[in-house]
Amino acid sequence: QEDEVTITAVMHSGLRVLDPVITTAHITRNHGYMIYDVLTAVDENFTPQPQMADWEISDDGLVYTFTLRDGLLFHDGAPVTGEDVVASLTRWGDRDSGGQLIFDVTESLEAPDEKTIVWTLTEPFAPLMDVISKQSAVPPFIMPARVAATPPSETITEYVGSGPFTFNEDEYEPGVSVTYEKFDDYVPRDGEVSWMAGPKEVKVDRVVWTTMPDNLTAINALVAGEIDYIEQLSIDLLPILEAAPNVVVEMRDPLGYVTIGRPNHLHPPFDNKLVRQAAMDALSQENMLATMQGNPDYYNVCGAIFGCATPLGDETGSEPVTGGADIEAAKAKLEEAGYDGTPIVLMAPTDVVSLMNQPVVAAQALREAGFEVDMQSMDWQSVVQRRAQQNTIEDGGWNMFFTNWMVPEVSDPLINVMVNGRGDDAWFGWPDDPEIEEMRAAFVKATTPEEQKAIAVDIQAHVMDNVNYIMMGEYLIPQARSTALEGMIPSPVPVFWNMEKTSE
Amino acid sequence: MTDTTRSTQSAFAALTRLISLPGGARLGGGPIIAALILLVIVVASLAAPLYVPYDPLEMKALSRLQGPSEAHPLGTDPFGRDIFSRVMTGGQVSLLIGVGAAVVSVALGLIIGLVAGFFRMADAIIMRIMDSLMAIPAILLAIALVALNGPSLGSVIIAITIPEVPRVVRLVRSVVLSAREEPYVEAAIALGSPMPKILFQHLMPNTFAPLIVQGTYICASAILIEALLSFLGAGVSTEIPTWGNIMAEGRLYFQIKPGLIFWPGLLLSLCILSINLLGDAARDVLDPRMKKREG
Amino acid sequence: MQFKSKDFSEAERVLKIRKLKVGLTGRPDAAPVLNEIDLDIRAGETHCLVGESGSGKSVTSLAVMGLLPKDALEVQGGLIDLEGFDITAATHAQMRELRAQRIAMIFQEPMTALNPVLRVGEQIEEVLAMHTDLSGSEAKARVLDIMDQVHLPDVERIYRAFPHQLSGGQRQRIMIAMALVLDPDLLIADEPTTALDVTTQLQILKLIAEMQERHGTAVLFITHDMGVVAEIADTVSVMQKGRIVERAPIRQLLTDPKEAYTRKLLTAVPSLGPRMRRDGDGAKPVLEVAGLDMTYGGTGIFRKSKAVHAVQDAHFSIAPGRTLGIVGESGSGKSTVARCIMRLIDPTGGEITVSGKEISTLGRRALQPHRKSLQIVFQDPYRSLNPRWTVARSLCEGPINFGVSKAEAMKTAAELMELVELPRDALDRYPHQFSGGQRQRIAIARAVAMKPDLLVADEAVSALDVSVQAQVLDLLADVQKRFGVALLFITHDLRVAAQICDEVLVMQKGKVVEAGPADEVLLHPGHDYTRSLIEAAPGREWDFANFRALTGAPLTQGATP
Amino acid sequence: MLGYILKRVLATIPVMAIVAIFVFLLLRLTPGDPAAILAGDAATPDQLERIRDRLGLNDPLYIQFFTWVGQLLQGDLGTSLISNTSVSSMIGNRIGPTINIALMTILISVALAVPMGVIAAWRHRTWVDFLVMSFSVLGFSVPVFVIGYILIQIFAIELRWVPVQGYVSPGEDFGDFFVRAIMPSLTLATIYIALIARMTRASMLEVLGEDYIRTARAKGVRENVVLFRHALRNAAVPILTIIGTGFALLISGVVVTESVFNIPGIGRLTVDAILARDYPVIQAMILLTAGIYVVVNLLVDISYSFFDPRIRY
Ligand SMILES: Nc1ncnc2c1ncn2[C@@H]1O[C@H](COP(=O)(O)OP(=O)(O)OP(=O)(O)O)[C@@H](O)[C@H]1O
Ligand SMILES: Nc1ncnc2c1ncn2[C@@H]1O[C@H](COP(=O)(O)OP(=O)(O)OP(=O)(O)O)[C@@H](O)[C@H]1O
Ligand SMILES: [Mg+2]
Ligand SMILES: [Mg+2]
Ligand code: NI
Repeated sequence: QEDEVTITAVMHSGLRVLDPVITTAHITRNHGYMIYDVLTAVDENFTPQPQMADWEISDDGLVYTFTLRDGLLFHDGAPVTGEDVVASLTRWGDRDSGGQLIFDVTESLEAPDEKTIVWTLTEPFAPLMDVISKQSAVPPFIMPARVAATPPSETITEYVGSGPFTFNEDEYEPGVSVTYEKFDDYVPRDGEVSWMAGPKEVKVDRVVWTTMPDNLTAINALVAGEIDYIEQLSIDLLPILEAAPNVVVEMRDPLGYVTIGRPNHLHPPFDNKLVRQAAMDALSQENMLATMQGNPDYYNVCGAIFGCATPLGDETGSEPVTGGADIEAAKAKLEEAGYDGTPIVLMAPTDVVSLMNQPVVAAQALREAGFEVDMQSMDWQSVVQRRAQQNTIEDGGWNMFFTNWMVPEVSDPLINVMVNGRGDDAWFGWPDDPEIEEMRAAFVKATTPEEQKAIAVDIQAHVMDNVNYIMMGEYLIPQARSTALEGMIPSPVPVFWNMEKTSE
Repeated sequence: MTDTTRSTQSAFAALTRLISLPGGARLGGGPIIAALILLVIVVASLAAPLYVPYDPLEMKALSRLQGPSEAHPLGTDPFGRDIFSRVMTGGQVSLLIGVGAAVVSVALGLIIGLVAGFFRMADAIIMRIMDSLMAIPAILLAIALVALNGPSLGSVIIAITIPEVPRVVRLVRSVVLSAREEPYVEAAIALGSPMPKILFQHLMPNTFAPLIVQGTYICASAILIEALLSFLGAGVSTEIPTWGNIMAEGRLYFQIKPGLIFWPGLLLSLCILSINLLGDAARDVLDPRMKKREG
Repeated sequence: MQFKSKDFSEAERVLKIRKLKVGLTGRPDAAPVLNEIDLDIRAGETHCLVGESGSGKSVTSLAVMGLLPKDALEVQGGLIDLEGFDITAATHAQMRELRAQRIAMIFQEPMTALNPVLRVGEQIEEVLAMHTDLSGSEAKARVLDIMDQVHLPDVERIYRAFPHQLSGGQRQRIMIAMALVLDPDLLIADEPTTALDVTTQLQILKLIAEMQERHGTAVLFITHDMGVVAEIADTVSVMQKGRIVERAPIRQLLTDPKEAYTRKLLTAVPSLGPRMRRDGDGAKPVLEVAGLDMTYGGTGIFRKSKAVHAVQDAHFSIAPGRTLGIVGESGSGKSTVARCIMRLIDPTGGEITVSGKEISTLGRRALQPHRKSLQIVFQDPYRSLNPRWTVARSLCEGPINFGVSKAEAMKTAAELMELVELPRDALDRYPHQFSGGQRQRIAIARAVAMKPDLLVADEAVSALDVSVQAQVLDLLADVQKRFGVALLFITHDLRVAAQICDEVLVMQKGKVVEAGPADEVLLHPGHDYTRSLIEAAPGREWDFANFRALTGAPLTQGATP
Repeated sequence: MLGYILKRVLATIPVMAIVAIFVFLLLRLTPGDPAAILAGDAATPDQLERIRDRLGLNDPLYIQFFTWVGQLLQGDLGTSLISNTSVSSMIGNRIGPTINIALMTILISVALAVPMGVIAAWRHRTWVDFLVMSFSVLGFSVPVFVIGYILIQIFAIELRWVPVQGYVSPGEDFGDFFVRAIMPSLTLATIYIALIARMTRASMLEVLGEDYIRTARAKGVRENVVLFRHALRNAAVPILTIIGTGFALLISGVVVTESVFNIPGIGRLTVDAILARDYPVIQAMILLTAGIYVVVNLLVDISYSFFDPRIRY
C-alpha cells in the first residue's frame, strides 16, 4: 500500500458519460481505452493490427473471420467470448456512422464458438478493417454481452471491460475525478508498441484523472509537483513551464487537430457557392492559427481536409485559404454574387477555450471583405442546440459556426461527417451535394489504397471548390509531464499503459 | 413591529451603514477627489474613440501578447489587439452596465416597494416573490439567464438586475413602513391629503437617500458581477470589450501578462471606490437629518 | 412651604470648580460652551443647576465626570478639583478609579442609559468587579442589598431582569443603585426624573434624599422643573448661555431673585391653581364622544398577541371656544383618545360626532370632507413637520387639499406667520432651521390654517422648556379667542392643565376616573387617583410667579391668564 | 419563540415553491439539449430523438414538472441526465468541500473582520480606521478570481507555503485540509471581511454614541470591556444581518473560487450542470442553495434574540 504508484493526470475535460458507445466525447473514448479492449487497432501508419483478435478475410472480401487470443478476461473474471464480441459490435454498429455502413451490407455476424467471430457481408466493404480499428470517434469497445444488450439510446450501468485498467466506481466523481487501477490479470499481447496497437503493459498501480477548470492552476500544480501530467496545454502559458526544471513539454499527438468553419448551405447568403468562396478567400489560416496558438511551432497551415500527415491527405485547391487573406478576390466574388448585405449570423461560444477565438477572428476578416457580420455570443450548449435548427435566420437559424476535430476523426471520407452531402440527413449545415455522395460511394467500393487516394483527392478538390466547409488549418496541443514519468507512447489518444513513474 | 419589518429595517440600516466610508462627508476632500476621478474615467471612456490609437477590435495575429512599446503603450492581448485602446473603450460598456443595472433595479424596486409598503393586501404576495428571488443565488441566476437570452448587453443587465430588485424593494418597503408612522404623515392625513399625495410627496422622498446609497452599491457590484460572469464564460459578447471580459480573457495570462488584469482592474477599483464615496456623500447631502452621531 | 436651610459652610468641600472653560475641540477661539464657571459643593449639600435648554448644564456635569465627547468638546481652561484631586489633569486610568468610587452620575434617560442587552444585576455588579476585590457571591449580596435600599421589589427577580422588562421608575432606581453602590462622595444627577410621572418622581426624590442623609453625599442636581428645585435644593445656580448668572440659597432665590433672567424663568412657571371659570355660551358641542372604546392587537394567525384595552367607555363633549383637558399618567390612554377622534386609528367601539356628524365608522374617502374641521398638534413639533418641506409648503398642504388655490393658500400662510409671531421670511425655511418653540408655533399655524372647529393638542408643550412653553400656551389661548375653536388639550402636567382648561378629564388605565369643570376637579378632587396626582406635584405650595408661598390652601382659584 | 420558528419555517414553503417553479420554467425556456451533450458531436437526429424520448424530454412541460415535483416530495432529487448518477449522491459527494470551505471562510472572516471593525470604530478617524476602511473598500472592488491568483502567486508559487490547488477532507487529514483550504477561504473571505468589517465599524460607531456606553464609562469600566462587553453585543444585530445576507455573496464567490483552486464542490457542479443543461442537477442545486440561504437567514433571525434580549418572538 505504501509504495503504490499513482499517476495523477489532468485531462482536457471531466468524465461524465461512462458509455463510450452513446457519446463521441473524447474523454469518454479515452476512458474506453482504459477499461476496454478492442479487437484490432491502427498503428502509427494507420495500418490495422491485431489486438484482442487476429483476422482473416476471404478472397471475395465477403467473409471476415476473427480469432480471439488466449487469456482474455473481463474484470469480473469471466473469459471474453465470441458472443460478447458479437453483442458489442452490434450495439456499436447501431451508433457509429461507419458501423452503420458496414451493417447495411452485413449478412450475418456470428460467433460459432468461444473464440471465433464470423462476419459475413453481402457485398465487399473494403474499409471494414479501417473502420473497426479506428481510434476515433466511437471505437468498437468489447463489453460483456449482458452490458452490450443495453439499448443504444440508454447508457450502460455496469462498467466491466477487459482492458488493462479497472474502473474504481467508488472513487468516481462525475466531472471531477475518476480512478483506474491496474488490472492484474490482463495479458498484454506481444509485439511492438505503436499507437493503439501492441502490448498494453501497465507499470503503475493507479491512474487518477482529474479536471481543472483553470489551465493556469493546472500548470502551477504541475510545477509544484502536485500532479504528473497535463493533457492539454495552453500554448501561451508554455513560458511558465519552460522555466520549471521538473517538467517536460512534449507532443504525444503528432497529428493534432483541425479547426473548421461550417457555413449553412440552406439559407442565404451561404446557399450561394460564390459567397461561400468569398468567405474562404477572406479567411486566412495563418491569421486564424496564429491567433489561436501564437507559437508557429504548434500550428500548421494545411489545406488537406483529411489531414496533412494522413495517407489520404492532399492539399489540392486549398490556396484561397492557405495563401492568406485575399480581400480583393472576396470583394469581387461578393459583388458578382450580388450579396445584398444580409447579416451573417456567426455563432460564437464563450465557454470553450479552444473555440472562443475563431469566430472573433473570422468576424473581423469577413467584415473587411464586405460581409455584414452579426456575431452572437452564447455558451457552447446553445451553439449545439442552435446549430441543429434548420429554421431561417429570422426564426433562430444561423449562418456559420466553427468547431474542431481530432485529425483521426476527419481522416477519411467515411469518418469525416462534414463531407456528407445528403442534404437534410447531412451534418449541420446540410449541403445537398450529390456529386460528393457519388465520390463517397466510389470510395467505399475502391479496393486499393491508390484508388482510394485518387478518390480522396477528387473529394478534396470538390470541397475546396464547393466550400462544403472551410478548413482552417491544423494545430497541435502540447502536453506536459513531470520528469518522473517515462515511457509514454506518442498517440492521439492519451494512453496510460507502458508508462512508468520513477521516484526522485 | 413584526419580525419582518424588524429584519428589513435592520437590513436597511445595515445597508446604509455598509456604504458609509470613514468620516463620511466630513472627510471633506474625499468626495471631491472621488468625483474628479470618476469624471476623468467617464470622460476618458466616452471619448475613447477620439483618442485611442487603434480600433479595440482590430486584431494583429502576428503581434500577440506584446509588452508595452511605443506603438502599444500597454502592449497587446492574445488577439494582438491594443490593450490601451480596449481598456479605455471597455469603460463605456462597464459603466453602462453599472449605471444601467443601478437605474433599472432602483426604478423597479422603488415602484414595487412603494406598492408593497403601502398596500397591505399586495404586501404578502409581493414579499414572498421577492424572498424567492433573493434566495436564488444571483450568479447562478445570471448564468442561466445569459444562457437563455445569449450574452447580450441587455441580458447581462437584466441578469444582474433581477436579484438586486428584491433588495431595493425591501429597502423601500421598510422605509415606507417606518415613515408612515411618522407624526408628519399622520399630520398629512389629518390635513386631508389623499393617499397618492402622501405616498409620492411625503413617503417617497424618504427613500431617495438610501436609494442613492443602494444604487451606487448596485452600480459597483454590477460591474464586478459582469467580470465574474465573463470569467465563467457568460459575460457580454466577446466582441464588446468590457473591463470584465478583458480581465476574464486575461486571466490565463495572469503570470505572463499581468497588465491584462491590472489595468482594467485598476480602473474598475478606482471607479467602485469613487462611486461608493460619492454615494456616501450624496446621502449626507440629501438627508440633513442623517447626521451621524460620531462621538 | 418648607425649604431646606441647613448651613454647609463648615462641611467639607467635595467639589471645587474654578473658571472652567469648555469649548469646541480644537477651536479655542469659537464661542465657549461653558464660560468661566465657578461652583462649590460641600458634603451633604444638594446643589441644583437650573436654566434654559442648551445653557450648559449637562456639559458641566460631563466635564466633572471627565466624559466630555472628546471629538466635540474639550476643557480649555480652569480647574475641577475633587477633594484635592485635579480632574482636568487626570489620566484615563486615574479617572477610571475615581468614577463610581468617588463621583457617580445618574443620567437623564434610564432606558437609554442602561445597556439593553445586559441583565441589570450584572450592570450593577460590574461596578464592584471593577473597583473592589469582592468575590462573586459577596458582590451579588452587595448588589441585592443596594437594590433593596432603593426600594426595588422582588430583588432576586429584578436582578436577573433586562432593562426593558422594568418600568421607567424601576430603571431609574437601578441607575441610582448603580451610582450609590460604592458610596461616592459626589453624586451628579442630570434630570433624573424628567421622564417619570409625578408619583414616581416623588419616590425617586425621596430616595435620593434618604441616601444623602445616610452617607452625607454631596449632590449636584440638574433639572428644569422649578417645583423639584423648591423641594430638594439647598443652593441653586442659574445658568444661561454657558455662564452661571445667579447663585443663592433656595429660599433667597425663590423669594428675591436678583437677575432678570431668573425672574423670567420663575414667572413662567405655571400656577397649579385653576383658571377662572369662563362661562360657556351654551352652544351646541363641536365634538361629542360617547362610549369610546379602543383595543389594540389581539389578532394574529399563530399566536394571539396580547390585547391592550387602551380606552374603555369614554364619554365627553366640547363646545366651541372651550378647552377640555385630559390628564393622567403615562400609558393611561390619552393619546389613544386623540388618535381615535382624529380617526388616525379606527376605534373598536363607540361614537364620535363632529358637528353633528357621526364619523367613527366612516371610510377613508367618506371621512375626507370632515378632515377640515378636525386638526391636531403633536407633542414633538420637529417630527410632525416634514423635514424636507419648506414651512410654506407645509402650511399650504391642507388648504390646497380642500380646493384653495395656491396663491390664496400662500397669502393665508403669510398672515398666519404674523399670527404666530414668526418673521415672514420663515416661510422659505426648513423646520430644522427653527427652535423647538418656533416649530411648535408653525405646527399650530398649520392646524389653524384649516380653520378647524376642533383643535386637538396632544402634549403640545411637554417638550418645551418653561419660558417657551408659556409663549406657546399664550398663542393657543389667543387662537382660541380669535377663532372660537374648541380645544382638546392633552397633558400630564397639572400646572399646564390648570392654566388653560375649562373642563378636565382624568384618565387612569384607559378609564375616565373623574371629569368636571377644572376648578372643581383640581380643587376638590373626588377620586383617589386625582388626589394622589395633585399631592405628588412638587413645589405645589409655592407661587413661583409671585415669589411667595401660596397662602392658605395650597390650591386656589387663579386669575384668568 | 417556538411558534415564531414554526411560522418562519412555514413561510419558507411558498418561497421554495416559487423558487422551484421559477427555476423549472427558466431552465426549460433556455436553449440547449441535454441529449445532444450526451451524444456528442456526430449524433444523427434519429439517435438524438431516441435519447430525448428515453430522458423524458419529449413529454409536455407540465408532465415533466409534476413528475419532478412528485419525485421531490418523495425525497428523490432525480438522476443526472448526463452522468446517469443520482443527483443526491452527486450533491452528497460534492457538498462537503463547499460547506467546509464556507465555514472556514466565515470563521476567518468573523475572527478578523469583527475586531478590525471594532478597533476602527474605537479609533475612528485615525490611521488605524483609515487602514481598515481602505482595505475593506479594496476588498470590495477587486474581482474574486484576481485575489485568488494573487494569493496563489505569492503563497503557493513564490513562497511555497501551501499547495497550489486541491482539496482534502478534514476528516481524512486535518492538517492537509487546512493548508489546502486556507487560500480559497482567504480568497473568499476578502470580500466578506470587507463587508463585515465595514458593518461592524458603522454599527459600533452608532452604539459607541449611545448613553449606556457613557454610563459604562461613568462606572469606571475598562475600555476593552466597554468595547466588547457593552458595545459589541448591542452592535451585533446588523452584523449578523450582513453575515446572513452576505451568504448570497459567498455562494457566488464559491463558484469562482472552486474553479481557481480546483475544489470539487457544488459551485462547480452547478456551473457545469448549467453549461450541460443537466436539468435535474441544476434544479436540485438551485433549490438547495436557496434552501440554505433561507435557513441561514432564519438562523440569523433567531440568533438576534440571543444577542439582544429585547427581541422576543
Ligand atoms: N457634542 C457636542 N458638540 C458640540 N456642541 C455641544 C455638544 N454637546 C453640547 N453642545 C453644546 O453645548 C451647549 C450646552 O449643552 P448642554 O447639553 O449642556 O445643555 P443643557 O443645559 O443640558 O440643556 P438641556 O436642558 O436641553 O439638557 C449647547 O449649546 C450645545 O449646543
Ligand atoms: N399601536 C399600539 N399598539 C398596541 N398598544 C398600543 C398602541 N399604542 C398605544 N398602545 C398602548 O395603549 C395604552 C395607552 O397608550 P397611549 O399612547 O394612549 O397613552 P398616553 O396616555 O398617551 O401615554 P403618554 O403620556 O406616555 O403619552 C398603553 O398601554 C400603550 O402601551
Ligand atoms: Mg442636558
Ligand atoms: Mg401620549
Ligand atoms: Ni450604604
